[in-house]
Parts: sequence; C-alpha cells; structure tokens
Amino acid sequence: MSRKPRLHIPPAPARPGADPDFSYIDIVEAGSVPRPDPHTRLREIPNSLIFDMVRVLDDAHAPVGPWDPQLDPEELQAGLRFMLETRLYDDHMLRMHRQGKISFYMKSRGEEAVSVAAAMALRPGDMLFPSYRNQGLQISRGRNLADLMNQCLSNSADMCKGRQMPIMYHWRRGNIFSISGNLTTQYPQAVGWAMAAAIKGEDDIAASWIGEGSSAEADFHHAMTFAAVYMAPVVLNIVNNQYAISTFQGTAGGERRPFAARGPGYGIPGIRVDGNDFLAVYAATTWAAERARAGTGPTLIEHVTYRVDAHSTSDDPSRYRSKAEPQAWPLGDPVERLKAHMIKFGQWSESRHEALVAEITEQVASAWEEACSYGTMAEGPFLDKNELFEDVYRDMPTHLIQQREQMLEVDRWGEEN
Amino acid sequence: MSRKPRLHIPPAPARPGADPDFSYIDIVEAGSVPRPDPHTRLREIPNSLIFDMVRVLDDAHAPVGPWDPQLDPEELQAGLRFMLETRLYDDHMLRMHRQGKISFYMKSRGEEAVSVAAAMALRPGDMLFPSYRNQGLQISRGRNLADLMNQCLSNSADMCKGRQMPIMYHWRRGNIFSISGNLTTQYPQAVGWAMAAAIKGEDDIAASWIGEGSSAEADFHHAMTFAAVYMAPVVLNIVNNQYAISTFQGTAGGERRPFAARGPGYGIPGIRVDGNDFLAVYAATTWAAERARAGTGPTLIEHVTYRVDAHSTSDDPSRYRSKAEPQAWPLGDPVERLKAHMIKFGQWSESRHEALVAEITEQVASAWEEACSYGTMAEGPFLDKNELFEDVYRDMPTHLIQQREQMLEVDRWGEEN
Amino acid sequence: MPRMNMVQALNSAMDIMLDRDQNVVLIGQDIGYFGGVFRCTDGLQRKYGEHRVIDAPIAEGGIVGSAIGMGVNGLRPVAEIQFADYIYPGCDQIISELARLRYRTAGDFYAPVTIRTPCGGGIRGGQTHSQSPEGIFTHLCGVKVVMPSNPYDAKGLLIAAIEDDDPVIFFEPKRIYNGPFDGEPDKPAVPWSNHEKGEVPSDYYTIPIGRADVVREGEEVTMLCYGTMVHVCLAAAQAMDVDAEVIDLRTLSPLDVETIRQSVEKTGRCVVVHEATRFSGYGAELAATVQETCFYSLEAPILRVTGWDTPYPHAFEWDYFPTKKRVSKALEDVLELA
Amino acid sequence: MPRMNMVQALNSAMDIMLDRDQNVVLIGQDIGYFGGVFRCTDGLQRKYGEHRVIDAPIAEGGIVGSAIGMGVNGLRPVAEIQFADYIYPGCDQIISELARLRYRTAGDFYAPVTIRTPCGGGIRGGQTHSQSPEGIFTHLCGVKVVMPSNPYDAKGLLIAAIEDDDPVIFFEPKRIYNGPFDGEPDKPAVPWSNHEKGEVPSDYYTIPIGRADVVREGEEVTMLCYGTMVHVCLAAAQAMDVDAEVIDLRTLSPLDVETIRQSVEKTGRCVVVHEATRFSGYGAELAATVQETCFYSLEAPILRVTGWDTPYPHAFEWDYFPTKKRVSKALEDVLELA
Ligand SMILES: Cc1ncc(C[n+]2csc(CCOP(=O)(O)OP(=O)(O)O)c2C)c(N)n1
Ligand SMILES: Cc1ncc(C[n+]2csc(CCOP(=O)(O)OP(=O)(O)O)c2C)c(N)n1
Ligand SMILES: [Mg+2]
Ligand SMILES: [Mg+2]
Repeated sequence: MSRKPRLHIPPAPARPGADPDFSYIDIVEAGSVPRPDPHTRLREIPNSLIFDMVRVLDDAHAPVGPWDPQLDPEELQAGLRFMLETRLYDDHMLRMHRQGKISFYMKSRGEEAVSVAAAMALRPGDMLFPSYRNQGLQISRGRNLADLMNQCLSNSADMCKGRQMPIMYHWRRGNIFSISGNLTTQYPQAVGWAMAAAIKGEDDIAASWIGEGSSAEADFHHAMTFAAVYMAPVVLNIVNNQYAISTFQGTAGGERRPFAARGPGYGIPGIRVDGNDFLAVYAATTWAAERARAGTGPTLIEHVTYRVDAHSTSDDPSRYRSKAEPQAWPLGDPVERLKAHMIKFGQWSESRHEALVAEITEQVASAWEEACSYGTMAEGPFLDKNELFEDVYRDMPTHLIQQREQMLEVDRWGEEN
Repeated sequence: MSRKPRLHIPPAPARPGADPDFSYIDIVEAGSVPRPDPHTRLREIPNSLIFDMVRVLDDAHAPVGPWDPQLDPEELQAGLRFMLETRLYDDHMLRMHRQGKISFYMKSRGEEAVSVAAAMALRPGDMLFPSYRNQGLQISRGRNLADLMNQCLSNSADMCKGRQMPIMYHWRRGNIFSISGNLTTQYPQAVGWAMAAAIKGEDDIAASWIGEGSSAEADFHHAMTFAAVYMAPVVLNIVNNQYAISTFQGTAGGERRPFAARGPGYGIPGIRVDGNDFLAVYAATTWAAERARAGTGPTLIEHVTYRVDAHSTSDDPSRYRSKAEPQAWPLGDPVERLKAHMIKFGQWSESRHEALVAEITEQVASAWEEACSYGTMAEGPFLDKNELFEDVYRDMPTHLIQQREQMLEVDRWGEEN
Repeated sequence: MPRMNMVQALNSAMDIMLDRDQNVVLIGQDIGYFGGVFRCTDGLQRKYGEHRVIDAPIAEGGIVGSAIGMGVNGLRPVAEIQFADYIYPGCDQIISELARLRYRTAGDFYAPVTIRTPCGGGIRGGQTHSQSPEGIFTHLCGVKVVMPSNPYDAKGLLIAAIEDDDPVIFFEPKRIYNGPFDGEPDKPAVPWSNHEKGEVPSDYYTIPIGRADVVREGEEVTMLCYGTMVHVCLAAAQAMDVDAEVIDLRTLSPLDVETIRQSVEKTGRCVVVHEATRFSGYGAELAATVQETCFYSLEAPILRVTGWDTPYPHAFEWDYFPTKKRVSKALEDVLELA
Repeated sequence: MPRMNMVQALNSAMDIMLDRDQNVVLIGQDIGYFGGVFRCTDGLQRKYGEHRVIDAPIAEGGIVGSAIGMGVNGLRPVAEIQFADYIYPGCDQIISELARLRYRTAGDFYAPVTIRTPCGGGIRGGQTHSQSPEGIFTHLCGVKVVMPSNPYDAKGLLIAAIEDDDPVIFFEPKRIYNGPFDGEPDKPAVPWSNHEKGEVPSDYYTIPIGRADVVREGEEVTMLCYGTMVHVCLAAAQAMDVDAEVIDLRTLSPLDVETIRQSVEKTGRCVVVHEATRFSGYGAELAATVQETCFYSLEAPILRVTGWDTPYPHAFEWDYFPTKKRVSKALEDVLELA
C-alpha cells in the first residue's frame, strides 16, 4: 500500500462529544410539495415528491397545502391516543426490562406517527407486514396491550407460545403478519401477498415497513422489482430514523440521495414524507393506498424521522452519537406536534391531555397486571414444554415425537439422579 | 377466486407469428444528448442521459454531437477487427457444437460493440468482471483464440483444467476475472475489487457486465449499494439485449423505466447508450472510466442492444419470439455500422473488409487446429484425471488424497472385473 | 395406461392441480409462455392464464419471498428454481422464513409453498448445472424434502407436495427426466416408455410423503438411495448378482426410518449412495441413523458411495458420478468385510 | 501471561494481523466506530483507520461479495456477519463463489476471506439469535470451518484463518465469549480469568487449522464436541465420574479423523455433542465417519446429543440446549449399552 488510500467513507454527522449537525436533512416548508392525482403516471409525478418533503403541519401547527387530509377531530383524537398508548406502552416495557421482567425490548419513541397514521389510513382488511419498530400498528388496530405483553413474557397466553423473542408479535385476526428477526424478509412477502390479492381480484392491499438500514438487504431489491413488474397493490415504507444500530443512514446509501429516490428507478413513485407529522404520514399513505387499490401500482414512502432512544435494550447510543442529538432533531416530536395542532384549533387541551396520559398509564398498568396473571418469566402459569415440538410441521412427524419423549426421559432421569 | 384477476403481466412485444414491434424502444437522434463533464455532480447531470440515448453515429454513418470520441483510423480498424474476430469465433464455435465437438456454446452476435468498445476504452490494468456473453473483452485484450477454444474443449491446455463448462473463461494475466454460472455474482465482486484499489490508493478501476435479466438478482442491489456508499471506482454495465432466455426485458422490470434509471436512485449516474454504436459505447465507457479513476465514483451504463441468436445452444428462440425480430431491430448491426462509418470516411473499403474476413476466418481455423492438437473431447491428449482433486484447497487435505486413491482403486478394480 | 416420461408426469401433476384448485399458481423463470427450460410447464400458461402460470424475474430470493406472501394469502404456490445450483439466492427466504413461519407464529401463519428444482449431474453441465444440494435442506426443520426416481412417483409425490400444508422442496433428478439411467455412460440412452414406472395414470393420485419404497427385496445388503441413484443401485446389484435390498427413499425428510430399520436388521449390511458431495452430506445422516437404529445387526461398516468432495467437474464427470462401477465395487467391499 | 476473555482474544488476533499485514482489512455491520455489537473489533478502527476497519451496509451478500473482490485484488478481508443466523443472505456468494473460485479457475484466482460470525444459543436470543448453522458449511468443499472453545485457541485459530489462503468460516460460540459455560444454566456465570485457557499471550501465535485437541484423556468413551459443548462435555464427564476422552475438534472441516480414530479405537464408545439441530447435521458426519473408521472397535452405537429438530425457542431454551444433564444421561446410556 504505497499510495494514499482514497476509499470514500460516508461521514457521520455527530459522534460523541461533537455538536449535533442535522444540516444534511433537507427540509422544505410545509405545504410546498404539490399533490398529484394518485393515478398520475410516474413520468408526470414531480420530482419534488422525492427530493423535497411532504409536510402538512407548519411551524405554527396549522395544516397547509394540498396534502392536508382534513381529518375530523375524532380521528385526530384517536391518532393522538394511539401514539400515546404506543409511547407509554414502550416506556412501561422498558422499565419491565430494567427490572428483569422481560429479556429484551425495542422502543419506537419519536416514530409513533409512522405506524399510527399509516394504520389509520389503511383499511382493516389490508395486510400489514411490519418491522420490529411498528408496535403502533398493533395498537392502532385495537390490539389488547395485554396480548402484546404476553408475547414479551413468553407466558401461557403468548400468541407465539414462547417461541419468539419479545416484540416479535403477529396478529392473524388483525391482519398483521409475523415479525421476523431477519431484516427485510417481510418486504417481498408483502409483495407476494399483494400479488395474490390481485390474482384473486380482491381489493385489499398490503403494506410493509423496513428501516433505512434494512433497505440495503437483497429483499428490498426483490420486493421493488416484483412490485414494479406486476404492479402489485402494495405500499412499501422505509422508515429512515437516521440510524441502523450504530451506523448512520449514509452507510446504508442515503448520503447522496433520499431513499425515496430508489422508487422511480424501478418505475415506482417515491414520496419523502415528514415522518413526525401525523397528518403528512396519513396523507401520503392515503395517496399510496388509493393508487394501489385502484390497480395503478405500488408506492415507496420514505418517512424521515429519528430514533430517539437506543436501538434496543442491548444498545447504548452514547457510544456512537452525540448525546444532544435527540433534542436537536429538526422535525420535532410527533406526539407534541399533533397535540399542539389540536390545541390550536380548540380540539384538545392540556388538561384533557393530562387526563388521557393518566388514563393510558392506568390502562397499561392494568394490562400488565392481566398479562402477569398468565405467567411471567419467573412465575407460572408456564407454557407446556411439550409445545416445544408442535408447529414445526402441521402434523408432528415420528422423529419429533421421539425427541419429545427423549426430552421427558431426561427430565425423569434428572429427577432420579 | 370470485372476482376478475388483475395482476399486471408485462406484455411481450412479439410472440411467434406476430409482427415484430420495437415501438417500445425510445430512440433519439444521434448527437442529441449533452455530454456533461465527467466530474459533474449527480444532481447536475441531465436526465436525458437516462431517458434518451447516447448515440454518436447518425443514420448517414457520420459521427455527431458531443460524445464523438474522435478515434483515429487505426483505433477504428482495431475495433472492427476485434468485433469481427468475436463474430467469426462465435460462428466457428457454434459449428463445432453442431458437429458435437464441444458440449455447449453461447454466442454474442449483435452485441460485439458492447464488449469490444468498452475493452478498448479501458486500460489494460483495469480489472474486468464479465458475464458469459462478453467474449469480445477477451479478444480485444489480445487473447489467443486457441486459449479460448482449449477451455471449450476441456482439453489438456484448458486454463480451467476441465472444471468448467465451455465459455466460462478467465484470464489472470489479462486481468479478466472468471465467469460464473451463477448470474450477477461478479457484480459485487467487481465493486469489492474496486474498493480494494481505492484502499490501496491505486488508480486501476474495475468494470463488470450483466444482462438486463440478471439485474433482478440480489447482487445487483448489493453492488449498487456498496458502489454508491464507498464511491467505488467501478463501471457497472447492464447489457439490455431485450431477452433473458425466453422472457422479455419487461419481466426484469424494464417496462416503465430504462435500466439506466436505477443508477440515480442510488446516487450513481446512469447512461443509456446505443449498444450497437461502437463510438457511443466507447464514449460512454471513457466518460465513466474517467469519473471512476478520478475518484468521482461509479457509473451505471445500460447498453441497448439485441440478442440476435439463441440464448445458448440449448435454446430455440422460435418458440417464444417472432422470427422476423432480428431484422426489424431498429439499432442495426454494430459491425455493419462501424464498417459503413469507416468506408464513408475513406478509412475502409469493401475489399479490405473481405480480405479481413478471410484473414480472420483463416486465423480462427488455424487456432482451432492448434487447440485440437491439445486434445478434443474424443481424442487425447487428455487432462490427467488426478487433477479432479486439485485446487479445491491450496493444499490437498487428507480426505481428498484418500478419495483420489479410491477413484484410482475403482479404476483398477474395473479393469480386473 | 398412458406412458409418460418424468417431464410429462410432472406436467400432468401440475395440470391436474391447477385444474382442481384455483388457488394453485406456478411461478418461475421461463415457465410461462416458454413452458420451462426443461419443458415441465409446457402448455400450462396457455391453459390457465398468465396470472396462474407466472414468468418471474431472475431473482430466486424474490420468487421464494413472493411465494411465501402468496401462500399466506391463501394461494398454493409452486415455485420453480431453474437449476438447484441457483437455489442459494433463495436460501434466506427458505431457511429463515418458509421453514419457520408456522413455528414462530404457533400455527397462525404458514405458507404451503412447493419449490421444484432440477438437480444432479451426468449431463455435462459442469459445476453450476449439476449440483445436488439436498443435504443443506434436509438439515432444516419445518420443510419436507422429496426426490422421486421415476415418472409414476414423480407425479404422485408432486401432487402430494402441492396439497401438503407444509413447505416441500421437490428435487427433480434431471438426468432421468427422459429415461432411467443405470450409471453406465457409454450405453445408449433408454426412454421411460419401456419402464414399468413410465406407466402413469392420467388422473389424480398421490404418493404419500414420508414413505420409502422397497424397489428390490434382498437378504444380503441394504442399499439406501434416491433419484438417479436408484437405477444405478439396481443395475449394480444385478451386475454383481448380489441379493441386495434396494430402498428408494423418495422422501428424504422426514425420513422413513422404520422401513430402513426393518431392512438393515434383516441384511446386516448397508451401502448408502448419493450424488452429492460426501462430507457432511445427507448420506452421513443415513449412516448415523442406521448405526443408531440397527447397531447390533450390523456385520460391517456402512459404506458411502457419493460424489467426491470437489465441485462437479465438466471434463471428468464420469469419474465424479457414482457410476455402476463404483457402486458395484462398494457392494463387493461391504460383502467382503468381516 | 495476560488474561483475556474470548472477545479480547479475538480482538488481539485482528489487532496483530492488521498491524503485521497491511492487506488485512475488516468489514462488517457496526464493527467500525462502534467496535461491533459484541465488541470484538473495539478500538481497531481508531487504530487502523476507516479504510481498514469498514462499517458495512446491512447486506450480508454484499459483504461477502465485496470481500471476495477485495481478496482477488490482493487484500485479506475478515468479514463479520453480526449473527450466524444472518449468514443466509450471503449463502450464494459463499457457496457458489467463495468456495469454488480456486477450483473453477484452476488456482488462478482465489480469495483468502475469513468470515467471522457468532453462533449458538443459551443467551435468550430466540430462533434468530441462537443458531448453529455449521452443518450447512461443513458440507461445502473449498471452505474450511473452524469453531474455537476458549480464548487461547480462538486467538491462535483466528490468526491462522486470516493467514490461510483458503476461505475460512470462523464460528464464535457467543455463549462463551465472556466465560466458559458448563451447561448448567442455574449456576452463576464464571469469567475466563480463572480458566487456564484464559491465559493468552499478547503476541502472535497460531493454532494449526485441521487439528483437534484432546482436552481430557480417558479410556471408557470418546466425546466429540466443539465450541460451548466442550465445556458441557467436560462437566458431564466429571459429574458422572466417567473416564471419558473429550476431543475438542476445533476445526470441523477438514476434519482431524486420525485423532478421532485413535481415541475411539481405544475407548470403543462414542458420544457426539452439538447444539445445532440433529437431523442431517454435522454430528451425522461424525457418527458416519466414526463407524466407517472404527467399526470393529465399537462396542455400542454412537449416540448424538444435539439441539432438537425444531427452531431454537425463546421460552424453553434450557430444554432445547444440550445441557450437562442431557449429556450426562447420554454418557450413562452409552456405557450401559452392551
Ligand atoms: C439479516 C440481518 N442482518 C443483521 C441483523 C442485525 N440487526 C438487527 S436490527 C439492525 C439495524 C437495522 O437498522 P434499520 O433497518 O435502520 O432499522 P431501525 O433499527 O433503525 O428501526 C441490525 C443490523 C438482522 N437482524 N438481520
Ligand atoms: C442465479 C441464476 N439463476 C438462473 C440462471 C439460469 N440462467 C442462465 S442465463 C439466464 C438468462 C439471463 O438473461 P440476461 O441477464 O438478460 O443475459 P443474456 O443471456 O440476455 O445475455 C438464466 C435465467 C443462472 N445461471 N443463475
Ligand atoms: Mg434505522
Ligand atoms: Mg438479456
């Protein structure tokens, strides 16, 4: 290596000790991006949907521009409630992890709008293929918090029967697919689900979410290609929360182009949206869903947001980013922004908010109590360990029956010895 | 399936029996696409490089516009010679397959310029990662035809020692990487090679080629992502010859966007080039190579061309496409176009052309004779079958030594029984 | 009874299932208009439409991934991977998703996907058109692995696979698509039409997944094999005039241990034959299972005849392939031992 | 002598190699600034620069593919796959390319890539953070497969792997990163600092790839194991007071058959222990090899103690894991068997 290395390494914005620097995030004024008809052909869709940012709430919390979804107060209140439920659920579960009650957890703080607004903009029959940071989807579709907690506890009521780590939920009746530990695998699955809907002539659509880091996986490409070729009725979301564990979004390929720009290269429209603006996420999802449902094809939505907390309970972000970043994040907090908007228009008040927080706090606590009654990691009722061998196949094959027998034999032997 | 299916299936242009229809190919006038400085930032590169087509030779065979590489007559003659060598080599080998002399073959007729012009525009130290339809690269770098034939014959002089099917060449000294039967795997490898060059501070660059069908593979996405993130000095080529065996380029995702359009989504400039225009391919490659060598980053080039012959000797295109297509192909033949251009400017003549064809025909025939002297499938000298066990590892491990012994034992036993 | 080669038998199986169950769809490269590079899906797109027999982009991971999604949405996808050598880009979707979806959701979600793929060598395909990667997939729990050795079984097993609610990887030994092959490369090719297993009912029938077939009874030695190797084993037993019991496993996972046990307890000797590389391959499981199950009956070590632990070479393919000669010698060896 | 845990020993190996050979580069997710989610590369980017210790996009196929290209261009890449459970998107590049490049080019091209990846369970990681997929990779020819069981070996083997001109898949049993684990989950964790193999020279040394280590001599039974299971086997042998010979294989492929043969010929009994699922796993090869090699010495069937043929569950992980209890019972069984 005689000469000077010249491999380009995407620079991180602010390492520990440095001042936060979000100057790389292009933010346009709310309301400035045009809203084409959802059935517009790709070529006629303006580039500003990719390079600028769909934003509805202006700095004074008023909705502006063509993307305003004009939701009525009840819808806004539902959205606020679901976001708060998500946040307080997260906070509770993190505490439970700190107390050793669950083995692992992942929060979504700061990203609640991405899930909640999308879930509300879609129909109940639409099938959702989430990543691990979309608990807001479950909550917005009316999932009992205790059900989610049961999963995290691997207790006797766990819908996964103890087979998955905490947060790897699924909900068949709620049309929410199973979360995989392997990143991005849900993306082509969502496309396949949507293809099947089109094959069957049904008008339910699919939607899926991945992180910006996960967009580097092969399955992103598979999903985009198949969605484009078959014009699958699917909404593909990239949640760009700036980080993939310790690496900055530049490491995933976001340095020179927004992730939304990947879409048009495949023949798929892209939308870059302010992911902390509840109304903007709602509007973008509605646009994409209308397009998909009508058979006009898929849409790629990049949600620009920020992962306020650690990646997971195994992570410590102070090792790799400036501690002051969360406060410096220029797009604010989705809960605070929606709240301010509602208060401004007389649809909400500080006192109602406080009451709601108290109510949800209570709701979370009693859900936890209920969940614990189905067992905790330490105390029963426990799952039946024979379950370990179920569901590998529909019917248990001989060798698994034998292995189950061996397991019990070892137990008996252990008791004797 | 109560309702009407509405899965979109990309329509094929002309199935057997139908009239050819290339109306889907947008062709602009030669010379009409601007040529930005190779160090232009992506945002300032005009979209016409992606949506229009870089063409140099006009309908009257004159070079026009900013992309004219202004090659001197010797270079043009070399290019013509390499293209003809490629074509006549292909023709010969197809005949040899028909005569049962080789087990398999793949021609590149109609796509010669894509390989030859690119090889000439790159430096000898640049590393090439070809697909199986790039024999022109080998020939332009001065490979002995007999060496290529030896590989196809799996004879005693085969550089692969009989281990690969015909056409899976490599050439270490010539800086041409090994061809894989697995599509697209060479793409991220080329990017890795280029990253290594950048790490070492060397200014050699890498180039790789895949078919448009192969761009659907995961490794396309891996290569694009890594090339973009590290600004690797690499030229990534998609040879859009309209077909992937039986499927039309629409099945690979080319229905609504040119493949060149994938580039900018990743932050990589794309160029759509007339792949049958020797001068245009040369010019586009030069542009991309200059960019890469200077550290400005990778380029994606889509070569619009047509696979005139069958996919391989195992294929019969009359089963899936209109027989009249090759003649109807609107971008003509690369050899004829370069020839006409040279004749127009007095640098070439029909009689010199005939003489060259005769000379190369002779050269191919004598190369074949030479190759056969190293053995054919039917007659020796054969490779030593002990070689079967070499090169799995650098040093042969015990179990392979034993297996080789077993093989020989079976032979001895067979002779006795 | 109609005579079919294996390609026709597979085609017939898919034809019947497309007809019987409108949720059955096929997806794969070149399988639609063209009918597949081996012609297994010939005519099916014309008959059932472009939305039932779907030409796919060249992305095995996308094919498997989208098939899983279709399966979750109520379809019964049959995905073709053009060559088993090209299944690896689909590995993550198969291993991490297809095989484990039912388990991780406690049965709430599953995808009844069948993955068909031609495998094996002896066709001058070199290292990328000859592989037998079954040993990778038999190691997975949650998928079934099948490999037929003749047209009759191929049809019945493929219908069973498509109807199965569990995912099935269905390997098709391409060397015997057109006729049985007894491991003697210099003999002229024979078609299926003269073979009893080339008689294939045109109607619906199934062969149960999970059951081996004793294709030759014998007392001296048990030969465990599947796919092309069944014919090689039969030929070797006959050539050596050995009273060998030949078991065509048909389903590699879950394995029919009981049929194997009964045989080896009777014969006391066992030869395992497959075309895949040897080390850590599927034959190892067979040997391990046999010695666990029948240890006290064994009179000699279980021998394995397999592809060598090298890639499949183009030039010396008949030195690589477990030919009749190699299998015959192993028979002699195992009978001479102790 | 310095004391190191396995993470520190691996870090030291990479540190030494980055220093000795400027062609050594590291690439992987979160390995650079952050130092890796298990901290194996802590401090190395600061020391050697961003172009030597490279944070990669989340694309295992891209990591392996680009590492191959770097290897071809003269570098010696060490790629980290964050969890072995996530190696599958890189399978095609490993199987089709890395393993076969030297063969298919008759030695003209090769890529000396080392792939490091943490494997194994017992850390409440559930089915996607606990897998032991070594059996898939031992089936490949052209790559070597290594799994150390202690810090001393880990460092020496990793240096040997990086220096090796053949590709090496280097599995790191994450359960014993910080201390040996004897398979009794309820006992308090112990650190490496009190273990003799936690004494690790700070300088360069190698442990040869391809050689097993007899970590306990004995006459009654041979225990074949690697990684975490070495400690479980030792604990079980001690608990059962059995005169067991425990062989730490260290290199799974190519296998040190000679060391195994000598042992089993002496003991006449054999137990194979691994954490991966059982069917068609690496233990099958061990059993198959032992019965082929030592048939006439065997007094009892070779037993396998392994993970069950299910995904790795989150809740019942200690029923899944081959605990000391399970291994102990197998020892009793194999000794009782006539
Ligand atoms: C295939 C695969 N590779 C690596 C990992 C390890 N991993 C888990 S989360 C994560 C980061 C993902 O980042 P991003 O996609 O941006 O999502 P975010 O966590 O920011 O929501 C990584 C590398 C994994 N789970 N699966
Ligand atoms: C991974 C993989 N999948 C499938 C194949 C089978 N196959 C060989 S060539 C080919 C078509 C490739 O088409 P394209 O990329 O357009 O290249 P062209 O043949 O047109 O030059 C296919 C599907 C393969 N070789 N590798
Ligand atoms: Mg992220
Ligand atoms: Mg093509």
